[in-house]
Amino acid sequence: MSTQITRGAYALPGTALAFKTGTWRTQRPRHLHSPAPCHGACPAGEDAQAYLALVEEEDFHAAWQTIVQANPIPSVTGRVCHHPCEAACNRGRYDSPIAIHHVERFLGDQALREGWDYPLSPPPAEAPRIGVVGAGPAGLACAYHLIRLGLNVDLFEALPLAGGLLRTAIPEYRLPKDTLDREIERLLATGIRFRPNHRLGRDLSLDELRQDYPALFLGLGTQRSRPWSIDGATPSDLREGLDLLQEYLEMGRIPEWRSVAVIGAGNTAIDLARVLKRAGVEEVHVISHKAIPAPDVPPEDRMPAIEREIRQALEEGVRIHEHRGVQRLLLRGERVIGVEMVHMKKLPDPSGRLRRIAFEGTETLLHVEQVIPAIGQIMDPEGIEPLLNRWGFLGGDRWGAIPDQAGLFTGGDARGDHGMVSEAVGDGRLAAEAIQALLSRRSLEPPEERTPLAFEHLNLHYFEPGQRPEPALLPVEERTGFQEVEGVLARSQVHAEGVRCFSCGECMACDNCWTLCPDSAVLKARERCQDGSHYVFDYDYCKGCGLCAEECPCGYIEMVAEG
Amino acid sequence: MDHQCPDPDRLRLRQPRFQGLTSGHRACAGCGAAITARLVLEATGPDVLVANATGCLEVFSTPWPESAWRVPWIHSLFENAGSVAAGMEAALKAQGRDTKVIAFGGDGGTFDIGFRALSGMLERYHNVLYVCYDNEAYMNTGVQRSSSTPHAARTTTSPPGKARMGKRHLKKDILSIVAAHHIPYAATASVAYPPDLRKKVRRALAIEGPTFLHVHSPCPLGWGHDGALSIEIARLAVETGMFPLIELERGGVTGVMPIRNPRPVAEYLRRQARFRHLFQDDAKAREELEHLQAIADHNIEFYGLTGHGPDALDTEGADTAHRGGMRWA
Amino acid sequence: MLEIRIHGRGGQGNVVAAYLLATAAIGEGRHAQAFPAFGAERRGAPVAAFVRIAAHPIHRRDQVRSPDFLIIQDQTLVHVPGVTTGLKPGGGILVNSERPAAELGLDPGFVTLTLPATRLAQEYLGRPVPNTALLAAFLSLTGALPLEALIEALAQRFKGDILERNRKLVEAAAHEVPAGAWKEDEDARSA
Amino acid sequence: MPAALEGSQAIARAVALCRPQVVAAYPITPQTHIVENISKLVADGRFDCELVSVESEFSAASVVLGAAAAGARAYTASSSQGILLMTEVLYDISGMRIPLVLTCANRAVSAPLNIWNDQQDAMAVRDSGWIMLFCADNQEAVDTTVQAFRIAERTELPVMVCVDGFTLTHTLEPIDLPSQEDVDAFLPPFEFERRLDPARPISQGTLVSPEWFPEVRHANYQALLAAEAEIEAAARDWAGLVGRETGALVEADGPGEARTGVLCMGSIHGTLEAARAAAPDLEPVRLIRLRCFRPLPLAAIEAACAGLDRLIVLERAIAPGLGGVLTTELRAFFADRADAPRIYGFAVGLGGRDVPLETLGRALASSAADNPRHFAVLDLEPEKLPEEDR
Repeated sequence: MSTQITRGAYALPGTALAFKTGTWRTQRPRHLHSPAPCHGACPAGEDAQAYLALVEEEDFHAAWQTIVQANPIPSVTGRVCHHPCEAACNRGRYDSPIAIHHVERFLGDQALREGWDYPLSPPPAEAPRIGVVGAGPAGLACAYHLIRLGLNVDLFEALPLAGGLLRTAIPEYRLPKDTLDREIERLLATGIRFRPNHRLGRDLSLDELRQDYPALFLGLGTQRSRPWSIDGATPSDLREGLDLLQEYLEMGRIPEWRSVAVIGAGNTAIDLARVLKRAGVEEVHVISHKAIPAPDVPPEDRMPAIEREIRQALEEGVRIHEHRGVQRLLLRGERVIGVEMVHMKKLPDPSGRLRRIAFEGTETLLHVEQVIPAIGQIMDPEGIEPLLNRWGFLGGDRWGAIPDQAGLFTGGDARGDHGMVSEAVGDGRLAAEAIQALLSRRSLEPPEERTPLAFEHLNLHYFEPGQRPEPALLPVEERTGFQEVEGVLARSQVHAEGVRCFSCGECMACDNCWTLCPDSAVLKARERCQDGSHYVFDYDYCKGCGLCAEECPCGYIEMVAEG
Repeated sequence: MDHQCPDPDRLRLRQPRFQGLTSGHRACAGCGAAITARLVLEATGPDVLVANATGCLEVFSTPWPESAWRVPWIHSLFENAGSVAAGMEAALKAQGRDTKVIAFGGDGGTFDIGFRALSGMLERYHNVLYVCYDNEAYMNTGVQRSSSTPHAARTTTSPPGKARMGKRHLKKDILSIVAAHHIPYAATASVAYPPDLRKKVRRALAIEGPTFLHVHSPCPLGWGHDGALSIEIARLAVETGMFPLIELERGGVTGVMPIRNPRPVAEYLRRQARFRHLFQDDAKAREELEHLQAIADHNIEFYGLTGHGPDALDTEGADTAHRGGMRWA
Repeated sequence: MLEIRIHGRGGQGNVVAAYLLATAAIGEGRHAQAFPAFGAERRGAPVAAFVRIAAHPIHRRDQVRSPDFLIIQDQTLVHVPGVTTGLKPGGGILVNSERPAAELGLDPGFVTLTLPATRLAQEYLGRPVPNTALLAAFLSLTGALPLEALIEALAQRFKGDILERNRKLVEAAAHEVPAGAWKEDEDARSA
Repeated sequence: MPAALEGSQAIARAVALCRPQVVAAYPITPQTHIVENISKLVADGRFDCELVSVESEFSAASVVLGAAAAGARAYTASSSQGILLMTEVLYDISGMRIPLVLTCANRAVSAPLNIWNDQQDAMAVRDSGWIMLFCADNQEAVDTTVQAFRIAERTELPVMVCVDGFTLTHTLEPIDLPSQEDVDAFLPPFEFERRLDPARPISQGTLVSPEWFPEVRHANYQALLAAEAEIEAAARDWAGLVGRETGALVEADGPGEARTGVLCMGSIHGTLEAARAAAPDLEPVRLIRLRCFRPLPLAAIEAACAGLDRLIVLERAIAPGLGGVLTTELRAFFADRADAPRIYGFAVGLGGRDVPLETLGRALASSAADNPRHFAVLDLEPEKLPEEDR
């Protein structure tokens, strides 16, 4: 029966639903998840945004579980990582970046304190067994992820204890042994068969290992310092930086020098300089080709050492000579009494290649009792000669697969292009995935590179300004021994960081789209939907005005033209 | 734990907030008035009677046989919403029903032709919340100037030309006039600050007696901006001081929403076609631009809108997004 | 049908006088009608009101043009043009005045009587409102209605002491005039 | 024993007996006494209602519209300029089919300013979709007020009760006020099915497009025609209850041999009756009183005019450029009737001019000519007019 008019033409409630305004639409809103910059920037593959969301909800356990999906040793990385995540954080362009690094440490320590276990179960006994050589960060991470993926692991280590340079090269004031031990202990307890005191080339041969295991991960690290001399001249009592550091960390002894010049700009140089200070050396100089990191210094010109560490070194009285090179050793007989430094800078030559230029007339003398190079390390070739590339490293593709060596993978320092702990952790994870794929005859597709959410796509009106917290530091005058320098954030500070997080490219269920739609064409769902949001577009009525996209704080909604 | 995206048909009427204005109305894309109506009703809930003056809201929401309203609603005429609401309230009183009466009027139906009815309703102290959705011109008839149209704005009856720079007169200060009735509560609000708007509606409802809410509601068509920018424009009006968010009780200011860092009015004006003529290279244009800036500065000073510190005074989170939004009851 | 026209000044209770008279008649089971000569006058202006009393229902609603009696609440009105217009020959005029009727200089073709109504009202009510006294005297003169009827009408407006004072005023005023002096005229007319 | 009451007072008492829950009004002469009396009844606690003293007639009508829409029995009263100021709302009330009652104390419309009685105000809103009843005297005004509420609530149409300003509103005469019991028995509590109610949240006063508007208008047109039956029923039932006849649609009386009819509305009818009685030498005249002006009860009018050669229409209003409203409407109706009377139209008593007994004779005399003037002001005094205006 056709519609009939009502008395006085009254209408019944909500009958407008019969009129589908969706037909007015020329563009439609769509949920679009973009990677958060912090996630993209983390070499270990941690999704900081994901665990910050849980931190805001004060579910620290779940937050930690999110971290260990990628990185099994957050308490370690939460101390020693150079945290590129924070450099990438969009919040940095608003007020100050989220203190992701400190949050990670807080969660890592929380886990140790609470005795939380990894969310995984040991692999079945009959599962294939993989060989991992080297229990440094790369090897440990690889072993851990192999277990997560249901594979058995034999983990070989030359030294009596696992940890690699975490144990041998990082001073305790940065990474307390106890923390390291407990995280490694928890990691090894996942079902890994740990075989200490097995050195490749001495106790193991590559060929045997290749026989015994369907796949191998070689997380061998670097052992030897780069050869160093100034026009062929080297001090008779030359001490290599890394050796000295390792020796000192082991024995706690060091020759009695009054003044030392450390040559280098990396973490080893800085660690060594600070150690020397602690050991009572009055004058500690660091001679660096590059500049002390500062906002106005371009990244390529910054000292590779962790900025935080450099700052602390300066606090502790280490003198850093920027943009300097050593031109000459001052010798009394064969004994070093100083160096001649010169101002240097890397500049492009006519062909555009960067060359280091020494500026004549800027020479200065620096009188020191000892000169210690700390300019990086290379691998001990013993037992792996056939695998080394022309730079003396193993190389490796994105997954760490060593070129032309079926079933051989590597990661960390041994690659020759990754020098950071978090990079090593990431290498271990990728290799583990590659190994599992190899065994299950699955080809690995590198994930498509998705550009992280740009700052411009955020709607900043919805975020209150607020500064990041900084943990308490040990007073300089107390930094004499190995007491940890950096403190940990308070629970409330950590929660505040969760609140400050922009949730770049991810729905944070703030209700803006739902609240502001003039057509009530955004509906709120009870649970998180498959597309990751908490809302459903009601395309029957959406007129495509674009308000929701405009007002989404997180840049999670995009407008696309109707087909 | 993720779930299949639910079917809108099932979800639509099962939303955690009451939706008194359903989808299917015929407002322009990005309509501010529609947002105002839905936000107000979210705060009132279903136990209200609504009187609606003639205007966009009424026309786009009830083309017979359809109605987008899910509350009892009546439209009578352009100029009598205040009186119709008063009659409804009198009836409820006589019947001993304690349902609240809401009146909706645009700026035309409130500032101008409906002013007498509004004043009478306020003076007789009817227990009515009168909501003016202010889109600053007669939009329903195609953008003619009203006494709410801002100074120098272009409308079809205040066009800029050789001899004129848009509207010659100032925007009527309706809130002061309303507050001068010595009513218990009169406030301004903006669609750009939904929590603040809802809070003010709830405050008004809690009061026995006449209350007034003046809501700045952008009109993409009449103001000449993209519908996607309605909220941004409304926010700029507040942040520049052009539309201060304030609360008055018994005629005295009892609350203001601070502006963290007042922005130049040009930022607000430049994004709207109705002010485009103010940006031509012309002395008169520059003068009017300064004039509007001065008006904004005056508002900021008069109501003490600037604060100190990152978030100087309490915006009550009106402009902060919260993870998780509104929890399910 | 008895037709009376009452003249007074705005504010003197002219309409009230007309209403009282009609109310008294209706109270007696008669038919009656009272209405003012509608105007926009203000206090002090000369005004008039009309009363019709009859044994049968009254339908006509035109103004009273040829009254049987005039009641004039203020002697200063007697020479205002039109006041006596239309009064039937030999019709009675009751004037509120301290002076004897002869001194008022009215047409000898009419029967004129005066009553110091204001003084009486002042005396009994403490207010100079002459209408009640005049009505009492009028009823006493014409016997158109018993005085009780007037008191009943007054009782619809006043209570207690004020009513009591009015009752006394009515009796006093009635004694000021020769009871039934105008009666036969009325009989003659209604015959 | 009837009470002696001024018309306005009697109407106010009748309104109170009907127990409206909301009364809204704005004072205007000559309606003022009605509002004043209602206010006094409320002040004395003898009448329990929400009395809304509005700031204009426009709001008075709007308030009762809102009140009735919300389910309350509602009442208002006005006159003249007030009615015209209300006009927009009057159309709205009937268009929305909202039942309520309005007393119109009929008065002339400015300019020139004139506060006295005629019926120009009612004529000005004759197409507003209201039921319009005209009362002959105050007793009928009282009885019609009670009937009006029942008619309104049964038809869901507004009813305007017209009483001549001053002539009735300011005249004291004997009135039989009905008992509260009788009124309650006659007028059950108002139950408005379409009332605004959160339990059934309908939308009133929607926007109706050309696709539907003619049907809505037709429905109102039919509803108003159909109201005749309710008007008659109300008069019949009321008479049965209180034993007092009021008019229904049309009243006619006169000697059977009368070939001339005089038709009028309102209180002038009484004067014409008296005039006829007072002048036995006049030709026999049938007096026809139109009590119900809207809906215009054509069948009843035809019946009342049966056998007449001539029909004289006396109106208390004038339609410039046309003549008389009623005259024109009746001429139009009778135009195609074979035995139709010749129709003479006169305006009389405009702006409160006294209508004396002689009016009847003058009307008869003025309408004797074979080709009648279409329309004339009967009591015109031409010598008062400048030459060019005669």
